[in-house]
Amino acid sequence: MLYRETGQFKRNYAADQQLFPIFQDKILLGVILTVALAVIPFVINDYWSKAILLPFMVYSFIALGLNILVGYCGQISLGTGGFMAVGAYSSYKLCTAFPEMNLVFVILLSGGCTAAVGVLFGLPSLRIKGFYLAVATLAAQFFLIWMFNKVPWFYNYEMSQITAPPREMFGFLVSGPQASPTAQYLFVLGFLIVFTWIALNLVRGRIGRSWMSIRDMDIAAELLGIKPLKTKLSAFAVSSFYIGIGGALIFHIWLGTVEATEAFDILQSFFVLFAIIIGGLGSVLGAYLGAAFMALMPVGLKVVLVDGAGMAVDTAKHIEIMLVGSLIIFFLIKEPHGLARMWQITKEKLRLWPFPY
Amino acid sequence: MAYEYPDPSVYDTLPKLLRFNAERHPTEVALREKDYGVWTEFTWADYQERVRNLALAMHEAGLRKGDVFAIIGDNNVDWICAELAAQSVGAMTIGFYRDVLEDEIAYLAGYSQAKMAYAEDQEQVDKFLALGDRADSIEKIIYSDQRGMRKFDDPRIVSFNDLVTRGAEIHAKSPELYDQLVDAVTGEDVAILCTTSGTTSNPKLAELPHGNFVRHTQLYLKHDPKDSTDEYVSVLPMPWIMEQVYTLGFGLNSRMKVSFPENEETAMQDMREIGPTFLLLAPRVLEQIAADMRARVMDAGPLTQWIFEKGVALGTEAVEQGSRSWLADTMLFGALRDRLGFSNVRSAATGGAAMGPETFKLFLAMGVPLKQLYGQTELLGAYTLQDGKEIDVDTVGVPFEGCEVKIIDADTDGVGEIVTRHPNMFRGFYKNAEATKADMKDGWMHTGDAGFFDDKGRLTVIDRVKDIAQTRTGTKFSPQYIENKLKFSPYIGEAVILGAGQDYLTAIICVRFSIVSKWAEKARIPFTSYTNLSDRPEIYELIRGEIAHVNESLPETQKIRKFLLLYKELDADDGELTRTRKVRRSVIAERYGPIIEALYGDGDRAEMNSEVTFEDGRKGNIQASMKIMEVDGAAAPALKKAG
Amino acid sequence: MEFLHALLIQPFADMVMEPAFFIETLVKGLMAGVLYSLVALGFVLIFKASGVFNFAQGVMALFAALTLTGLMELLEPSGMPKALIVILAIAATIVVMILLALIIERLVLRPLVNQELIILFMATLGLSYVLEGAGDLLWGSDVKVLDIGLPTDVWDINGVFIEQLDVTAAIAAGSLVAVLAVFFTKTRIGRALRAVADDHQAALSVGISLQQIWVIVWSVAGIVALVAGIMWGSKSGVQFSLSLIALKALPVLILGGFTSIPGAIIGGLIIGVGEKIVEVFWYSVHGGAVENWFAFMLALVFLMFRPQGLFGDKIIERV
Amino acid sequence: MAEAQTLESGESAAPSGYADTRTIGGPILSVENIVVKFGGVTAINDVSFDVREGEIRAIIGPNGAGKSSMLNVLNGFYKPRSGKINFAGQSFPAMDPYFAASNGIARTFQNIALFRGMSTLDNLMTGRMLKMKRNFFWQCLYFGPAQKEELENRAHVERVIDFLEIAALRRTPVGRLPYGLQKRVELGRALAMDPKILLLDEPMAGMNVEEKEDMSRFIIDVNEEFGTTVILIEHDMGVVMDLSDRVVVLDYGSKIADGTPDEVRANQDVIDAYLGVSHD
Repeated sequence: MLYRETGQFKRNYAADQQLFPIFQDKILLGVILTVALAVIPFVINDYWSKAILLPFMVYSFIALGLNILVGYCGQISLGTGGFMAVGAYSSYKLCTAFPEMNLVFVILLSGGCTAAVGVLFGLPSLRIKGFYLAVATLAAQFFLIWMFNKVPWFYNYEMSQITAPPREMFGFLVSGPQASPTAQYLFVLGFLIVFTWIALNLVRGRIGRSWMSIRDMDIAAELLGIKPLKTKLSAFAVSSFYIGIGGALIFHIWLGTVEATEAFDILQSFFVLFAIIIGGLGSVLGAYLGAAFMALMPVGLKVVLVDGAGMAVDTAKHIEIMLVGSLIIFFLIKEPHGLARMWQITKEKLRLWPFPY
Repeated sequence: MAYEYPDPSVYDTLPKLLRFNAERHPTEVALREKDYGVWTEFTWADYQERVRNLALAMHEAGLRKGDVFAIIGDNNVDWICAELAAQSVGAMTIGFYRDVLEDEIAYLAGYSQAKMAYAEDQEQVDKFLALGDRADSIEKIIYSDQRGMRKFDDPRIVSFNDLVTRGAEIHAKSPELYDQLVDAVTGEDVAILCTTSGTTSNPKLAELPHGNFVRHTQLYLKHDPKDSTDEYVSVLPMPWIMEQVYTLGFGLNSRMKVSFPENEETAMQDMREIGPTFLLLAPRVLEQIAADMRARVMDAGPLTQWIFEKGVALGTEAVEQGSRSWLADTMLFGALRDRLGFSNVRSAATGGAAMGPETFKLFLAMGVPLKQLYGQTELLGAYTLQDGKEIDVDTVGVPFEGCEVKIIDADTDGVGEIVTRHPNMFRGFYKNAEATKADMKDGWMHTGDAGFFDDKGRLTVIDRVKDIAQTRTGTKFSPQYIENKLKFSPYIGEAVILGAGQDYLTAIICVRFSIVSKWAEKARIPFTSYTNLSDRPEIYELIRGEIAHVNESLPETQKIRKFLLLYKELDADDGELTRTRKVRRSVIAERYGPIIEALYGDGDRAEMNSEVTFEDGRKGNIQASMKIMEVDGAAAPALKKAG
Repeated sequence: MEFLHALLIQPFADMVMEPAFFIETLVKGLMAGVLYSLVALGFVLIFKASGVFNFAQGVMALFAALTLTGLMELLEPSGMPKALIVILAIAATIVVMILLALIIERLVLRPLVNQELIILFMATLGLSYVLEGAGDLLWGSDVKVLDIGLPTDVWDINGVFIEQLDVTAAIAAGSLVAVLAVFFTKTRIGRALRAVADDHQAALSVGISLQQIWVIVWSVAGIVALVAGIMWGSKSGVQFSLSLIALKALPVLILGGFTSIPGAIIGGLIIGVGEKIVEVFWYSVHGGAVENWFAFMLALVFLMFRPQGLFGDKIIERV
Repeated sequence: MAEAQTLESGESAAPSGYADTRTIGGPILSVENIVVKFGGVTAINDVSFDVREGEIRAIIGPNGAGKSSMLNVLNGFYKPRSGKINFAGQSFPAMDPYFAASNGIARTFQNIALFRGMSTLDNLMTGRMLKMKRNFFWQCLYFGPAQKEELENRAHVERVIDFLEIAALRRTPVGRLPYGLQKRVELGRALAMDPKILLLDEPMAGMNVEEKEDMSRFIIDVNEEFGTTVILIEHDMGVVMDLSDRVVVLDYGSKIADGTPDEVRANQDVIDAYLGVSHD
């Protein structure tokens, strides 16, 4: 309906392969970025930051990472929580061992640590697939959480609960209890924008195609010269890198204090997996939509059921769990590619309207 | 806006115009071609360089002034460069339609003694090679698509790119040569030998001199101005006079940008990407677009359908009052234009056949300012054009300034043969003085079309003179004219009007299955097949209404009295239609004799039970029974006597 | 040095020095293994008949146990004898599990027929959330004590303490396997179920529709889940962690092979014994709670060498 | 042998000006005494043959004769029990898939093995995987060398698209294409690899006459234009006899004949084993 594409033609492959080839999409993206960068920072408050925007953004980040592994490369993982913990604990260790190190580097390095751990646990993917692999990744989940809980070195021989020390960026506190919501929001947003762009670049290029070819038909991929192990491990590495950064952001920015068995338990793994199923497997946009859905639905339900209808918090929680489960089934039946595909179909319809095809 | 076109007395040949543009506007984009998925652009300098190099190489290979150069292939930059290059050295070019049969090439190439040929790819090169001795005049065959060429070892075959490279070397050695060659050609020299559609005999070649071509296209441009901001997408057959006028004439005179789509399948999409500002579409194509549009909207949701109906109604209403509906444009036509790629269209032409008023209005309402035009190859294409001031479905407008058109042998209604002359018309048929004499009498070109002028001086074209038929009572009528009117109904796919030598007119109708089947589904009418659908009384009633509607606009003596719905669609594969979907009356008369007899008999059913032999030698036994229905709108014979 | 001693020498020394304690640990491990096996059995049933990897099997056990305790609480005020209440409640729970199978077949499996198995797997993940939420919503989420009158005494056999509940569980598991074996080999439906695992067409030719087969299989799996739920619930109360513990059935399957009933039993026993012994005798090395991950790590290592499991069919890929 | 007529190219009847300009070289690939077993079943039993550079070589035989297994041996998916494969100047007991791919062996599959989640263009781009070397860092940025490489390979793939006349399908997800076009896209993916040797596993299975003609034309063009050696398994005898220079006939895993189409056609063993039963 709104799309007008007559007269938009491409003179070279660079123009043809750009991320947003349609002019109207560029405008939409521009509007979103303007709101995110120039409007929200001025109106944000503590509630919006901690309850809505930060969870949405960090889970988008993590979902992006998991979607690379599950959605693009077709390797199921239930170890997300464990990898988030690796990110959080390695950033804690780095941060306390090198207090002078800039927080950005700390977080990037902890992403690197997570990538290494991810590769290690990705090794079985050479021999096993599907739910066998899911079970193997559960080992990562349970082992890693146990390790962070049991090995005192990881929490500097203090309490098993770790707390983020205050750190500054450009003179503004971004971690610790004194940090302003605006600074924290912008810090996470910066990570999100840069790494979303990188993810988009990866999935549209050679590496992304090698992941997808392994996902769609690994035998054919192998005979095209794609090395299955290398490809799968690269997906594990990139995915874990993102998840690790996400874990570090949860620890430093969003929560400030975490305990491995609580903050990163297996339910986190399910949570993120559900986010990408609902959002859309194999879609960068899907990671955002799924994270938005999973992070914001409880907030919405609480407002409606508890604050509005006066229901007990417990009951509302149970309803939420059921709703999530039902939606997973619903999406798998009706639209296995999730919200992102629904958006794509809508967009396609808008582009064709008034014609249905 | 008064846009200055190059002075035709100085720049009197096409290559001179090209050189002029390349000197004045070297970096401006002249041409675009979609290759390998993206649009490659050619500036005027690129264009000129390519033509120059090619011309020099052709000249070296022996092409001289007065030689004939044959071209066959898809519309693309190589085609027009080859054409202009040949014209640069003074050769005359003949374009062949790409699906032309070997025999026709043999005839034309042999008859014209073509010296060189451009054949785009292996398939087309094959056609020339297969001629063997029948085209022994051809000394070089230039190809541009490398694919499949390896298996040829004929020494005459050379590659386009090799020639361009060779031409560049020649140019480096003798930089003045090209200019000398171009300057040696004048406006009096023949540029194009344009094939005229010979439906019965072999095609003829109309000689179109450079000067005439340049001047006539400038005359046309005066009535429909273009400039370098205009975009044109070349999808019509390149050998056709109008495509030559637009791509070369308009392109070189007004610097309108010309774009060539990737291939036939992607043509519509490619056209949309470019967004042309000017287009020419045959009425048949427009009707097809309108029908497709409606059919697709029928599959959309109820809200969309409602918006569509409302939008069309609002838009049409506004158009009838001489304006555009802002509301309809916002809610519907803006999107519709975009989907079809017509968003940027500033002027649009159609012609060659009659057109349905609904379709015509629909495109006007959509913001596509359609104007009908009329012309012939011999007269350098169009020479009449509507002024677009009012909705005018019937006429083709008034003649261009300096073009004289008159009706001869007119009957009482003023209908007679259209004859025309203008200073820039063709010079005669190449090597065929006899044919020239037959068509040109006292300097007037006899078009063979029947038509008349209305009181505003606008020309209306009815049919070919020889296709005008007569009933037993002496009424003249044009079957095609009435058939076209019938076919404006969305429910009628094909129609055959009968009545020559009979007392009154009847019709054989083929329903338009795509639309009627949807209509039947909505009306909950069960059917199993085309035949079954055509036999339903509800459908008969539907079509009867449509015919009665058409009858209202026809003179009393030309009204359709009876009709039947044929059990099958007329098919070009069965020889019932020409490839351009014109009815083959002789085939119909022969094959459906019993039906026609029944239509003029007393019964209310027509039976078919006969063995027929199709064109390809298949034999089939046809057994069918069809109802015959009277159209109430037509007066019964008894009433007529009484009246 | 000290570490190596704790890793390689001390545990074995302990085993030899305290044989009674060792045997007791062994038996405890075996009994835990039996319970893992019970959950794993449900997985195998469904996997064998439909290729679906039912992640919700553990939650089904939780759901069954919750339903059972809930029903018993409802019936308690009626003053009926305890045994009758238990029998009625169990019967009602069985009905609920069959109904559940019907609902799952209709709402989840049927719409997803012909989908990739990985999609079905993820659907069962969703299903586990629905069941968990529904169970909590219906019966509340507090920890419940499940007492259906199973013996809870401890036998002391020459200093080796053995809980009677564990023995009951073993007997229950054993009889369940026996019943299932009879069901699969002696009944028409059972044979059809086996056929369906190999070839859907073959099963259809027996005259049973795929839908029916699914309902039957999920019902049987539901009943198996109930037995597992009763055993676990009687031992450690009915609570959410039950569904997580049930996840251990997954490594059990990897060891035993997804299609083998004996495999499920033996895999369960190996894991039960293994994790208990490592937990107890290597405590000084790891500091406890290895039960959380031991099974999974074992499975992971195992997968590297024998992906099809001890008793599973060999997976052959064809181009 | 009625099928043979459907693909009669008629080229032999053409006038002068045509020539077979192909140059058939020496053996580029050969197998010696290959044995393949699955469990107790022998799929290929002691088969030897060679393939010359630039020729179209067909492997035919009844169902279950071991044709597909032979292709799987050639590109390294199956490891033979015994025998050896000579290729690229070396001799191997078994081919390594990566080695095969990186040394120019491409293939298509009997049951289309396209990447269903990707567009036609992306499927073809996967064929360029080995030609793309830019490291991970540049890939992340999609900038400079990585973009340049991507666009160069896109340009290459576009030539394949043009060659196979699938320009209209560029952005269509392959899952939505009709069967015949999927086969064509799969051929395109193999061609995008710039293969020296093209293994085609029943390229015309399930096609109608027109699609078969198109596919035959493409195979001939690939062979003639690029000098690509083609090894072909095909059921349609007419196609095989028309296209191929030499034919190997397998029956129950053993080679029963090897020679030109005419020789094979005249071979009594072949007639008994295959031609006799093919007319069902």
